[in-house]
Amino acid sequence: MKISAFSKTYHGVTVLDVPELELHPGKIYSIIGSNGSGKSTYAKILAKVLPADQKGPQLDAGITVGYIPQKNYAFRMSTKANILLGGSDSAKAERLMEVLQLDSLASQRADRLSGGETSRMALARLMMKHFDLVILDEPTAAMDVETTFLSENLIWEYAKKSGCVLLLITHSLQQAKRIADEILFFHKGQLFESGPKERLLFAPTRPETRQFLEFYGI
Amino acid sequence: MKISAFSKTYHGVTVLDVPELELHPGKIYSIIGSNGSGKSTYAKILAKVLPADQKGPQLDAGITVGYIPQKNYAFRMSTKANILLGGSDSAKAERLMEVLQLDSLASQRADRLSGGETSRMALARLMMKHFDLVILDEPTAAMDVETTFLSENLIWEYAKKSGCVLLLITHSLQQAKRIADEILFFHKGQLFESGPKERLLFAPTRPETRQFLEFYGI
Amino acid sequence: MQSAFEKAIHLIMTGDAELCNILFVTARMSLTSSIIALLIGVPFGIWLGACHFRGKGLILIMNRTLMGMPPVVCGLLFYILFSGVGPLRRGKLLFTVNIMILAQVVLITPIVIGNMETYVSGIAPAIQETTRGLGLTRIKTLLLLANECIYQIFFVYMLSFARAISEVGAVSMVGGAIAWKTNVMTTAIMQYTNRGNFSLGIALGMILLTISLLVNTAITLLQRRLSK
Amino acid sequence: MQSAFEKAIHLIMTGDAELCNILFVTARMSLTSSIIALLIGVPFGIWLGACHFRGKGLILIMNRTLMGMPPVVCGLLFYILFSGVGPLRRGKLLFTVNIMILAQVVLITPIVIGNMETYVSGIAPAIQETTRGLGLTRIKTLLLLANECIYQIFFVYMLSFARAISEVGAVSMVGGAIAWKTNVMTTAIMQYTNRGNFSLGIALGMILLTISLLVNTAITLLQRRLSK
Amino acid sequence: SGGDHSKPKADAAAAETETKDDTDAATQSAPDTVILKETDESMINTYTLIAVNPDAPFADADGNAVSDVAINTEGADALIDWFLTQEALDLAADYGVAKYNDHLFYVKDDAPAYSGEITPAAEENKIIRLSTTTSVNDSGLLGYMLPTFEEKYGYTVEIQSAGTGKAIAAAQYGNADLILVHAKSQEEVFVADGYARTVDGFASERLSFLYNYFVLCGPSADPAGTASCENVLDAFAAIAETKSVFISRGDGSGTHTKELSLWPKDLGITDQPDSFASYTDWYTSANAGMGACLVMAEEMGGYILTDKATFLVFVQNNGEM
Ligand SMILES: Nc1ncnc2c1ncn2[C@@H]1O[C@H](COP(=O)(O)OP(=O)(O)OP(=O)(O)O)[C@@H](O)[C@H]1O
Ligand SMILES: Nc1ncnc2c1ncn2[C@@H]1O[C@H](COP(=O)(O)OP(=O)(O)OP(=O)(O)O)[C@@H](O)[C@H]1O
Ligand SMILES: [Mg+2]
Ligand SMILES: [Mg+2]
Repeated sequence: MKISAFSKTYHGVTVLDVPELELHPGKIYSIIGSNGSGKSTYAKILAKVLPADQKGPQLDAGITVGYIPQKNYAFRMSTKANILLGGSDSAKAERLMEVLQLDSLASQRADRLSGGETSRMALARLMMKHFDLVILDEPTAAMDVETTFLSENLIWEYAKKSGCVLLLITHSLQQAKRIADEILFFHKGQLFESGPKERLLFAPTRPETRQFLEFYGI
Repeated sequence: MKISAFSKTYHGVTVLDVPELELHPGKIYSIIGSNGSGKSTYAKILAKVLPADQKGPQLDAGITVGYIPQKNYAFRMSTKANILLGGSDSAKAERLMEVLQLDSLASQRADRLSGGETSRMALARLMMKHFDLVILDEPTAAMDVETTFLSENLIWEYAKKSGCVLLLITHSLQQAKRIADEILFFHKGQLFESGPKERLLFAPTRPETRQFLEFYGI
Repeated sequence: MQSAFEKAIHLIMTGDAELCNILFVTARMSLTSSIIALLIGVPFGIWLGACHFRGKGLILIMNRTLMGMPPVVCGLLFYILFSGVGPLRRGKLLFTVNIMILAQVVLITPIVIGNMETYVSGIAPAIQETTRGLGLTRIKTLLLLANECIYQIFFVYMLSFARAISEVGAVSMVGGAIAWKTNVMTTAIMQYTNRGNFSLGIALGMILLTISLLVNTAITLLQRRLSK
Repeated sequence: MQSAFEKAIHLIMTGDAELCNILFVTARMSLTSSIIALLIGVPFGIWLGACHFRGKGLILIMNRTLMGMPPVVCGLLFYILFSGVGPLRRGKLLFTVNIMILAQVVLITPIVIGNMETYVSGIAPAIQETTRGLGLTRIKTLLLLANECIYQIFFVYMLSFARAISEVGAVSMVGGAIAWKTNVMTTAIMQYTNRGNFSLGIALGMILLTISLLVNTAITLLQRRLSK
Repeated sequence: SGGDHSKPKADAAAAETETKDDTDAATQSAPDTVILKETDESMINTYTLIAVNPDAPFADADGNAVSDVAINTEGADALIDWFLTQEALDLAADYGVAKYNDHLFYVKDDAPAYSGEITPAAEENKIIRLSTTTSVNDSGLLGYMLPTFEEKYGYTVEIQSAGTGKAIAAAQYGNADLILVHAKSQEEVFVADGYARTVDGFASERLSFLYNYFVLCGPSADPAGTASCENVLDAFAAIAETKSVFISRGDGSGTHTKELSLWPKDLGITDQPDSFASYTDWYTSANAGMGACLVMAEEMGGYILTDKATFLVFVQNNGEM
C-alpha cells in the first residue's frame, strides 16, 4: 500500500511534511515522536478528517480507512449501542466487550464512562469492521495496565488476521516493542527515520532518533 | 489535613465509597487503580465539581483546592493567556512555559494545541497559584517521555516548596515510584490499601493489590 | 387587569363556542406549522452545520436575512401569489388555514435552520472525526448529530411554536381572520384591540399565554426525560 | 413583483424625505432594542445555563412561555401600563420611540436568554470543571463562558435584530405608528397594505430585506473574523 | 344624499352626560373624551354595496391581464338582494338600540329595495366572500344581520375586513365577490375602472342603502371650543387655528378620507405625509385602527373623528381597563 507524500501548513508554519511511504499489509507500524511532532496531524490527514495542503488523494482509490482519534467521542447512547455503530454483528460486539472487560458496562450511557473505559469502547467500536488501513492515535493512553495488554493482543490479532496495514501512534516504547513490526519516528513534522523495530530501537542512524530514545533509557 | 468519608452513587450503583483520610502537607500521594475504580470521581468530589451523596464538606473550611481534570479544557485564546488565567504573574508564566517547552507556542491558540501540549499548558496554568490541596488526574498521560520527566520535576518541586498536599492520579507505577511519597490503591470504588510507596509496592498486604501490581511485572 | 382576568376565566368557564373554534384553529395552525418547520429545518440545519462547501457562507447570510423577513411582507407575497389574479390562484388556498400554515413555515424554517446550524457547527468536528474514522455514511452521521443535539432540538421546537402561536402579521394577511374559519387568537386580539375593547384583548392574551405555558411545560418535561 | 422592484429603486434614488425618516427611526429602534436585549439576555442566559439551583426549571419554563408572548399582547400591556390612567403614566413614554424599544426588549430578551441557556448548558460542565479547578471566581467563569460562545452570541444577536426589525404588533400598539415620529418600516408597510397599495408595501419590504442583508453580512463577516 | 330622518337628538352636552352614565361603576377611569359634534350634514357616512364584475379588467401585480378569475356572482346577487329586503333593512336600523340605547345605522330614504325571490345556496356557490372595512365589521352589524341570511338560504359569508383601500384592493385582486364600503370617491374609481357589476333589477352599480354620522370627539375641556362652533367645518378650522392635538387615522380608511375633506383647504392636508410635515406638533397621523386611535386621543387629550359605533364600544369598555 502506497501513501503519497504530503504536507500541512497552518498560517505559514509547516507542521507536517512527509515523503511517500510504502506499507505492507498485515504489518503493524508504530509512530513515535515527541508532542507536537505531527503524529496526530498525519493520522487525521490519512483519515480524511483534515485536508492536506496538496489536493488529491493520499491513498489509492478504494482503500478503506479506520481511525480512532486521540480524543475519543462517546455518543449519547449505551456502550453497546456505541459499539454497534461500528458494525451490526451483535455476537461480535459481545465478544469484543468481554475481551475488553466492558460487559458489565454494556447498558451504561457511554458518555458517562471513565477515561479508560471510553478508550476501550472506542477500540471495540472500531474492531467491529474490517478496514484496509487502521490508524490508532494513542489508543491505550488512558487505560490501566491490564486492559492495555488485552488491547494490545486484540490490536495485534486484528492486524494479523485481517491483513490490514495498522498504524499505531504511541508514547510507549514498551508497547511498540511488544506489538509493532516497524517503527516510524516523527520529529518536528518530519519522518526522520523508519525501519524494523529492533534496528530502529537499538541501532538508530540519526542523532535526533538517538537523543529521543535516550529519554526512555534505551 | 483531613478528608472526611463519603460515597457516590449513580442510579443505585455505588461507584465510590471511601473512609476518612488524613493527609500530610508537603507530601505527594499517588492514586492508582484500574479503569473505573473511582479515581476521577474521588478527585471531582474533592474539587467540588461533583456533589457527593452526603451533604456537607469533605474538606475543612478554608482549604483551597487546585485540580486538573482528566479531560483538559483549553480556552479559545492564546496559550499564554490560558496560563495567565491561573494567576497574573507574567514572569512566572514565562518561566513555567520555558520549563515545559511551551515557549514557542505562547501565542498559538490553545484550543489547537496537540494532546501533549494541551496537558502541559494545563499543568502550567495550575502551577501559577498556590493551593492547599492539589489534585492532578493523569496529568502526563498524553505527554512524551521528555516532558513527562520535566513535569514530574515541576510537580515534585511545587509540592515540596509550597508544602501542599498533592494527589496524583496515574496509571504509571514508574511515575508513582519516582515522585510519590505514599500510594493509595483504589479498587472497585474503595480505598483498598494505602501506605508509603516502598511498602505498598513491594509488600502489599491484600491479595487484590498484589494482583493489580502483578500486571506491572512487580 | 383584574377585569381582563375575570373575563378570561368567564370565557373559559362558559365554553364560548366562538372561543373554542378560535382555540382549535390556533392549535391546528401553530402545531402544524411549527412541526413542518422543524421537519424541514432540523435536517437542513444539521447538514449545513456539518458540511463545508463553497457558497455556504452565502447560504448562511441569506438564511439569516430570511430570519428577519417581516411577517407582513411574507403575508403580502403569499397574498399576491395566491390571489384570484395571482399566478397560483388555482390552488384556491387564500383565506384557508393551509395557506396560513404555509406562510408560517416560510417564516419559521429559517429560524430553525439558523439555530441548528450554529449549534451543530460547534459539535460537528469531534463527531465527524469519529464517524469518518468508523467509515459511517453521511446519513448515519447526520442521524448521530441529531441524536447528540436532542436538547437543542427541543429548544428550537419551543422557539418555533412560540413564534407560530404569537405571529399575527402574515396570518391575518393570508388568512383574512375570517370568523369560524381562519380567525386565530392573535387576530382575534387584534380585532378586539381595534374595537377599543382592550380588556377582552388582554383576556385572550392571558388564555394564549396559559396555553403556551402548558405546551412548554409538557415539552420541557419531555426534554428532561430524554436528556436525563 | 417587477413594479414593486422599480418602486423600491425609485424610492431610494429620489431620497424620499419620509422614507429617510422611517429608515432612521427603524434603525434607531431595532439596533437599540436588540443591543439592550443582548446586554441583558446574554449574561443572564449564560448564568442560567451554568448554574444549578432549585426553581431553575420553573424559570426556564416561564422564560420559554415569555418567548411565545404575542407582540400584540405585549404592546397592549405596555399600553395599559403607560396610558393616562395607567400606573406608569408619569413616564410620559407612550407614543415615543423609547417605549417601542422597551416593548421590543421585553419581547426579545427571553429569546436571547433561552438561546444562551440552551447553548451554555451544553458547554458549561467541561469549562466549570476547569475554572473551579483553577479556583477562578464566578464572574471570571461567566466571562470565560461568554468568550467560549462568541459564535453563538453573534448568531443570537442576528436573531434579535431580525426580530426587532421585523416586528410590527407591539411597535404599532405602543408607538402608534405616528408619521414623522414613530413610524417604522413595518408599520409603514402595514399602512400601504391597508390602503391597498400592495406593490409599495412590497417595495418597502424589499428595502427592509436589503438592510437586513447588509447588516447580516457585516455581522457574519465580523463573526468569522473573531472565531477565525 | 341623506334626507330628513328623525335625527338622533343629542347635542354635545347631552352626549357627555350620556357617556358618563354608560360607564357604570368605574367612573374614576371613565374616558375624558366626549362627543363634541355629531349629526352634521357634512359628516354623513353612506354605506354602499357593490358586486364584483367577473369580466372586470383583472390584472396581476405587474399589470398583466388575467381572464379566469373565479367570482361567485350568484352568491353575491343573493346577498345583495337580501340586504335590500325590508327584513334586512329593519334589522340594520334596529341594530345597537338594545345595547347602546341609540341608533348606529339609519336606512337611506332612497335605498334601492328588493322584494323578489332569493336563490338559495347550491354546492358550488355557497361560499360568499364579502370584503368590507374594519369599522363596518367592528361595529358588529354584520355579525348581527348575517346569521339570519345564512340560516335561511344556506350560504356561508366569509367576511374579510381591512382598511378601505385594502378592502377594495381585495376585490381588484379577485379575492371578493362583493364589497361593502363607505368611501364615495374610491367607490366611484372602482366603478369607473370596470370592476363593478350591476346586479339584475337595479339601476346602478353602487347600491347605497345605509348611513350614519361620523362624530367629532375630543377632551371634555374642549380647548379649541369646537362645541360652540357653527358646524363641523368651523370646528376643524378652530382645531387647526389653536393647534390643538388631533389624531388622524392616517390609514386611508373611510374615516380618514372623510376627515381629510373637513380641513380648511388652505392647510393642504392630504393623505401624503409631506402635506402635514409642518403640522406634526399638533396633527398626529397615527396609521392605526379606530380603537387604538381613540385611546391615543384619550391619552394625548386630542380631538378625533370617529364612527359612532366604535366610540360607543370604546366608552363602554374603557372604564374596565
Ligand atoms: N489548527 C492549528 N493551527 C495551528 N497549529 C496547529 C493547529 N493544529 C495543530 N497545530 C500544531 O501542529 C503541531 C502538530 O500537532 P499534532 O496534533 O499532530 O501533534 P502530535 O504529534 O499528535 O502531538 P501529541 O503527542 O501531543 O499528540 C503541534 O505543534 C500543534 O500545536
Ligand atoms: N454519571 C454517571 N452515571 C453512571 N455511572 C458513572 C457516571 N459517571 C461515572 N460513572 C462510573 O463510575 C465509575 C468510576 O468512574 P471514574 O471516572 O471515577 O473512574 P476512574 O477510576 O477515573 O477510571 P479511569 O482510570 O478510566 O479514568 C466508572 O465505572 C464509570 O462508568
Ligand atoms: Mg497527538
Ligand atoms: Mg479517571
